Amino acid sequence: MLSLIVFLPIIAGLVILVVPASQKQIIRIVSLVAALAQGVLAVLIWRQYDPTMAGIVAAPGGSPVGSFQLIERIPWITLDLGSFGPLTIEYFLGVDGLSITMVLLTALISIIGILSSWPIQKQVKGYFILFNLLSTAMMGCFVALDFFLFYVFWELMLLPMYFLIGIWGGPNREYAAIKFFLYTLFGSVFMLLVMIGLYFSVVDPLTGHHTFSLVAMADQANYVKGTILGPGSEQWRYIAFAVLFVGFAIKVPMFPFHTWLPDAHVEAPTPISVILAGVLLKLGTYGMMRINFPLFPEVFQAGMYVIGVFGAINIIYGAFCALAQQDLKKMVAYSSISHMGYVLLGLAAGNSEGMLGALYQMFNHGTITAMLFLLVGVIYDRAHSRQIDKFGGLASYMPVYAGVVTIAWFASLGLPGLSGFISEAFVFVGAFREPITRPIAMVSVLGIVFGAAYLLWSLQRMFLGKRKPDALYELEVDSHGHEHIHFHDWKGKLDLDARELTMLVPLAIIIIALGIYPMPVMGLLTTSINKLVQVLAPVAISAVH
Amino acid sequence: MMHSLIQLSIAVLLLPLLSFVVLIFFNRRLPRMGDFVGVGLVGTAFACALTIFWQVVVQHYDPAFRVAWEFTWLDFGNVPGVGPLQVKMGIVIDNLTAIMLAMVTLISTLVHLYSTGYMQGDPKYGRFFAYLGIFTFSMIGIVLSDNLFSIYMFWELVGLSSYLLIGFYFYKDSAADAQKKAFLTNRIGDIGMWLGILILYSQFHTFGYREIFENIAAGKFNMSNGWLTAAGILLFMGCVGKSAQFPLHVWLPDAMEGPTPVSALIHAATMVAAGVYFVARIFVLLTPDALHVIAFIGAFTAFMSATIAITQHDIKRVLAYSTVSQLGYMVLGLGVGSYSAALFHLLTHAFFKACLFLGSGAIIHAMHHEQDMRWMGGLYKKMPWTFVTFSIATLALAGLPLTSGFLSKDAILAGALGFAQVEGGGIYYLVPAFGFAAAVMTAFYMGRQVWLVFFGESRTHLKPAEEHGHDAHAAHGHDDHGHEDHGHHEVHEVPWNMRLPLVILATLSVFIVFSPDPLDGGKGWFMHLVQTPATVVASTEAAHEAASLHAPEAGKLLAEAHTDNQHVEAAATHQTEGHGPVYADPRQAEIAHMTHANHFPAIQLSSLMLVIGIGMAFIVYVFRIIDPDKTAHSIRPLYLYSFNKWYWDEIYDATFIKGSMLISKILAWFDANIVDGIVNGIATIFRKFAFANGGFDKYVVDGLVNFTAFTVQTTGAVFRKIQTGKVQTYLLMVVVAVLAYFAFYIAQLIK
Amino acid sequence: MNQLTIPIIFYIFAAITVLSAAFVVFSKNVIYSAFSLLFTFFGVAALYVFLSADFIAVTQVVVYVGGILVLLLFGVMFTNTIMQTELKADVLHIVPGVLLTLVLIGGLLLAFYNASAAGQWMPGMMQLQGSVVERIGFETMSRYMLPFEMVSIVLLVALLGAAFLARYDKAHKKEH
Amino acid sequence: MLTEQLLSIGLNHFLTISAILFGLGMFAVMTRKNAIVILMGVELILNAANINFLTFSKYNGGMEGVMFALFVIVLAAAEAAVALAIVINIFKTFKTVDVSRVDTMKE
Repeated sequence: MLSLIVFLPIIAGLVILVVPASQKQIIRIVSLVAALAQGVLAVLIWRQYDPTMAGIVAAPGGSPVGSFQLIERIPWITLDLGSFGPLTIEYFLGVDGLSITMVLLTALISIIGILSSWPIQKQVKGYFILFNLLSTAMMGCFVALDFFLFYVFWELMLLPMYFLIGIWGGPNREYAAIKFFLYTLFGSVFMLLVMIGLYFSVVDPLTGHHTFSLVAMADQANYVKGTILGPGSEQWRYIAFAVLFVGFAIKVPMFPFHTWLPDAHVEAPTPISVILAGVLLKLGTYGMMRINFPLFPEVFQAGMYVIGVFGAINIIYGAFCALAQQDLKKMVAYSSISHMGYVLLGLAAGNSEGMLGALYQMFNHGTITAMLFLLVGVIYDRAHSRQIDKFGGLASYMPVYAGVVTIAWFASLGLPGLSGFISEAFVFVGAFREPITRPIAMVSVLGIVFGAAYLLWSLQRMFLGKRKPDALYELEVDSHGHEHIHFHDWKGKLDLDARELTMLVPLAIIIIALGIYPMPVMGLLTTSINKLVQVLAPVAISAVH
Repeated sequence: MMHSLIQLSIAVLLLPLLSFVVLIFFNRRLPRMGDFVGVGLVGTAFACALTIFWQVVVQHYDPAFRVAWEFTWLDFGNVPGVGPLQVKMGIVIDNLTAIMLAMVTLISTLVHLYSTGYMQGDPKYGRFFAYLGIFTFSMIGIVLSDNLFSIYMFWELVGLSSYLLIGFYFYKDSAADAQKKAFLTNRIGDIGMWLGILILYSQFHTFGYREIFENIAAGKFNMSNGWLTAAGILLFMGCVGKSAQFPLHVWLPDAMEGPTPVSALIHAATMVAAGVYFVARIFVLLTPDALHVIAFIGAFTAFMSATIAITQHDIKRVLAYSTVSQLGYMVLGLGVGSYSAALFHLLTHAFFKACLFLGSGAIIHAMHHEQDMRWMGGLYKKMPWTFVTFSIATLALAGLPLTSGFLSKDAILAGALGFAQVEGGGIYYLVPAFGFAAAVMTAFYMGRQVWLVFFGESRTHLKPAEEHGHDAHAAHGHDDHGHEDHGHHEVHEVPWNMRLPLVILATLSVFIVFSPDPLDGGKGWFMHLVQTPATVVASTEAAHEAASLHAPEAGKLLAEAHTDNQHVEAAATHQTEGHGPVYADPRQAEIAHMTHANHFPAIQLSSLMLVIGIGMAFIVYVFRIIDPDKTAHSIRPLYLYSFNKWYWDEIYDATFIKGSMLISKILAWFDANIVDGIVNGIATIFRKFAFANGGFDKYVVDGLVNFTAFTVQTTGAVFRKIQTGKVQTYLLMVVVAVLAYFAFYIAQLIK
Repeated sequence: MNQLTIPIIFYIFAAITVLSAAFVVFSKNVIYSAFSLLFTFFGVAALYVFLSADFIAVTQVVVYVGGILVLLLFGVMFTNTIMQTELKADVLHIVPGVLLTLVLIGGLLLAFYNASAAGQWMPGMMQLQGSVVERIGFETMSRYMLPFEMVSIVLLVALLGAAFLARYDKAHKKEH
Repeated sequence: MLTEQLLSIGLNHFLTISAILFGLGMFAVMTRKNAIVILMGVELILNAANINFLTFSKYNGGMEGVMFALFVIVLAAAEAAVALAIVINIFKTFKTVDVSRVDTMKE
């Protein structure tokens, strides 16, 4: 089942491979069908998933696959390394509370992405093949439970992303693509080192051999004493944690490593921005929750404060940078830096509320930011510009668009009743609960105000007031005295058309529904999160009360 | 099985939401843009609320009445370190809730009705009712919710609806600015409130009022008492934002950019009162220090905004500042501990201020969106209904006896006096002093307003044309009030659907509605039903100090906590006289007692203030003994200071707004040049290295290759001389070779 | 007399051959060289007779004198612009050329004489006597069948090729 | 003895003549610029070779030399024909038969 959902897009890609490049419509429809099927599978998985099973780590003495679900585990690569014993790399898939939401999100965003790539005219065939490759890689990352497999998918993601930005991107695309590629590669190289180190430090209790299985790695009992990352070599464990953390933080992106994001977003075509912000950024924090923290819990305990500080920096700094942007898309990009900061903060809290808020924030940020980028794309299609000051008064002329934008913007600034609020709220609840991160939380609450500031300001400059004198559209008054506008060389419907609505309305519904009653998603997480917290902080738990 | 009241209250909650949903999607398809939907649904909600009110207030007339219902909203499962953790949402109905519910829905219904006339013909007519619907929904949510989390959610939703309604004429830049300003200012207050909530949650892992209070009462608050005070003050910040208290008061006057019914509903009666309501909800956990802060902020706000109101020209701005000032009164009342008086004032103020705003709306409507009082005048004949209701409400606001305003304001001032005495005078007398000063000025500027608007000659023609055209157009915007003639036009009374709300609200501003005794609200049903709850913090205070100190000192501290014995005895006698409940906490008991004791001094003082204020208004504007303009000239700096609202906007703009913009610019520059610069720098370094490497490769490694190529080439060039391409040369070679063979052969022979 | 006349005749023909060949080589005028070449061929043919290869001698006369020489003359005629080409050494000047030639000849003779002096080249017991025409016929049809056919094919091909090359000018003229 | 040697015509006489002819032909081929003269030199060389063939064949009593001489003559004829044709083409192309000027293949 998981294999199916992972490799469905690849199959679609192969089908597209045989479709002649001239048959653009067929290519699009094939991809769309694949994405929809993926969505159906995701829903089936969601239905099958039993939220009472924790996952995260194998119960001591229990089954080697722990309480993971929909397990698929077969030996993939097996070589005999002589003195090192057999090298076994498994094809090991499974879901738990951490993955399931991300799987749902990925399926959803893939559908949205395919829909929003409909207008792409340049090398449609190659585009959709790469796109399908990308969505396979993302899905694979989220369900892989073998570190090596995870790494393979992780690297597999870079290539299509690189080309999708570098070929279908904006004027400065090569620079952005290279930057993205090198940055992420930089991170993943270190990941590789740590991965190998872990391999030689962990022994699967059943087979007695070294293993890449994350489930085994997550259990500190499986670390061999005296090995490089085993107990007894703390300094190496600290280094490994830091290195791994940097690797994931680049994807998040965390403050010093974030500069690839605005460039990539500004250059990337709309669907790619949607994918990038909707799913790829989550991989960073997902990796932290799945790999980085559970494998080095004691280092995490020591590093909470630092992570929290970086989270706060992301929040405030991203908000301020967004406040200064002229390019709408850049502003949204910085806003997602700021919002990923909430995730980091929640993770830093290390308690259930914080982690839950963080994971839920990952999901919500996926949907909300997807919506934001789609909306940016809408206006960019019409005006061929994203300069905030080049608009004004749009609300009078594009009421539906303005309405949807209002929903998305307010969701992004964390208005109660929209899903973003709940996650941010619980991030703060968690972060404030821990005495360590309490001051950080008190500082980063400012992010709420500045987030509202830049969003409302851009909303006002673009949609409210009157048409700016140098606006990018013509104003004309018809015989009834009603004002209309039209953009230069835009033939389509002025307000949102059917395709755009089919993309935006479901997202809006999800955002509102999850804002009012979050349990459908949150209920999937709680057990796993509580388990994760136990794994992370056996000490801290006894400390509280 | 839910209590029938709960079911009713849920209906009250959801009906306005339904109206919002219907109208936001279908307003264009419905006849009359569906205003009847809004009015009908909210009216139904009001009917339900009235039923609740009847059952709660009239049927069981019981101060301790309380019905609660809750459901699990979030289930966190078995949280490590906490155990099973759920976030519950719920509804609590007690007397205060019932009264607020009735008040909110009543005013909302009236405003709906009024808007059918006022907003007539606006292109976004239907959407206006939709916004009113969502506002009513979230306001009722605030009233009903039984925990901090849901009240925070509705709190922000109220902010949203206020944002939408202020910006209803969003094509006006002023409106767009105002809505943004309102939302952001409220956000600042909200983060304070949120932090307060976080402090409480981090201790008790619950958001419910009940649980929190019980936990505090049980001394489970594990942090220092300072944190508790901080929590109180932070929660109060939410009220500072919503109720436009200093220093976050700046948004409310600008919010008058919204349509006048909105000003009446949101920015006078209900939303701004929500802050006070919220503080009342959390009143019991406010430590004395927190209460002092609250009292002083309230008093200062009341005074400051009153001074500002004196000099404003815009009819709505005057009312706005008077609203701020009255809210200051309520906050002051809460701060000094006269809880029920403050809430009483909240209720009465809601009615007469709504009436005033709707009246001003009627005037503006009649004057074709003329808002400047300088160009009004002489309207009392033309608009008798408006005039009468407006004046009644004015008197109520000024606090004339026989009006509702008198009862509540007097109670607050009495409380202030009592508070000052209990706290031991000195600086604390500032609080009542500010209160009374504000009372004077309230009377004065309301008198001024009434006179300018209704009496004298019509001054419409005095208006400078260009200014006139300007803001008239601004106010007009898109709505199709066809004729643009701003000369003399016929001012006529407003239609019935705008008159009726005025009449109802004016009626509700009379003392008899609230209390049989025109001089003592304490005898009224409100004061009986809504009584100051016993505080829960003093006990924890004692517990903390007892825990932290040795027993005898702790005992001493407790003794000091009761300031001196005679007050304690007085408090005891106070109980016996049968006013209000028994207070465990000595301080609270004393304040209650002193309040009661100061009842009559307060009446005398405030009546005196009233006379002074209205008298001055008469002297200045009616008999013209003092020419206001000359006076303004003679005290120009003061006048300007007041006229420019103490320059708060300018100060904030210069500091916070400019500051944060500057920071954002700096950080953006930092991001683009330093951070990204470092990244690109590293990239450049690598590229440079790559170039160097490439150079080595080119000149050394490749050099060797090229060298061989060169040698081959040169030798080749040499040999090419031989390679003449002539057969003969080759033949020559052959011959030479043959001769060489001969030489070899001969050498062989010689051997 | 008999054993005296034969050497004399031999020497005469030898002289004719060598001298005419020398004239061929050294003459300034191509026509003269061509004609003196005629004498050279005759002389060689005579020498063939001395070598009791009468059939070869006849063939020599027929082919060389009748064919090749005529061809050469035709060539001279066609390229008559070079009638006045002065004799000028190209690769080598005349003197080194002569010296080289003499060294070459000397080397060859040295080798021959040494070989015969060393007795490696003793005349065989039975030498060719009389006419060999008959034996040539046998050999041609028996042992040298294949070379004979091949040579004839080569000749044919060569003639065709020559003919082709000769009619090249048509295309050449078309170009202009 | 010398007279006797001179009078008894033997192997060496013929070889000497062929050597001289060969040298002269070689000289022509090497030194002359005229293509036709070069051809003549080639003919001389061939004749020299023929003389050697026949000489050895006579004094060995074998027929091989004779047959080869025959073939050589035939091939010489072919060669002459082709060569002349080439020379004529060269002349048509370069307006000269000076082989030193026919050097377009050089460089």
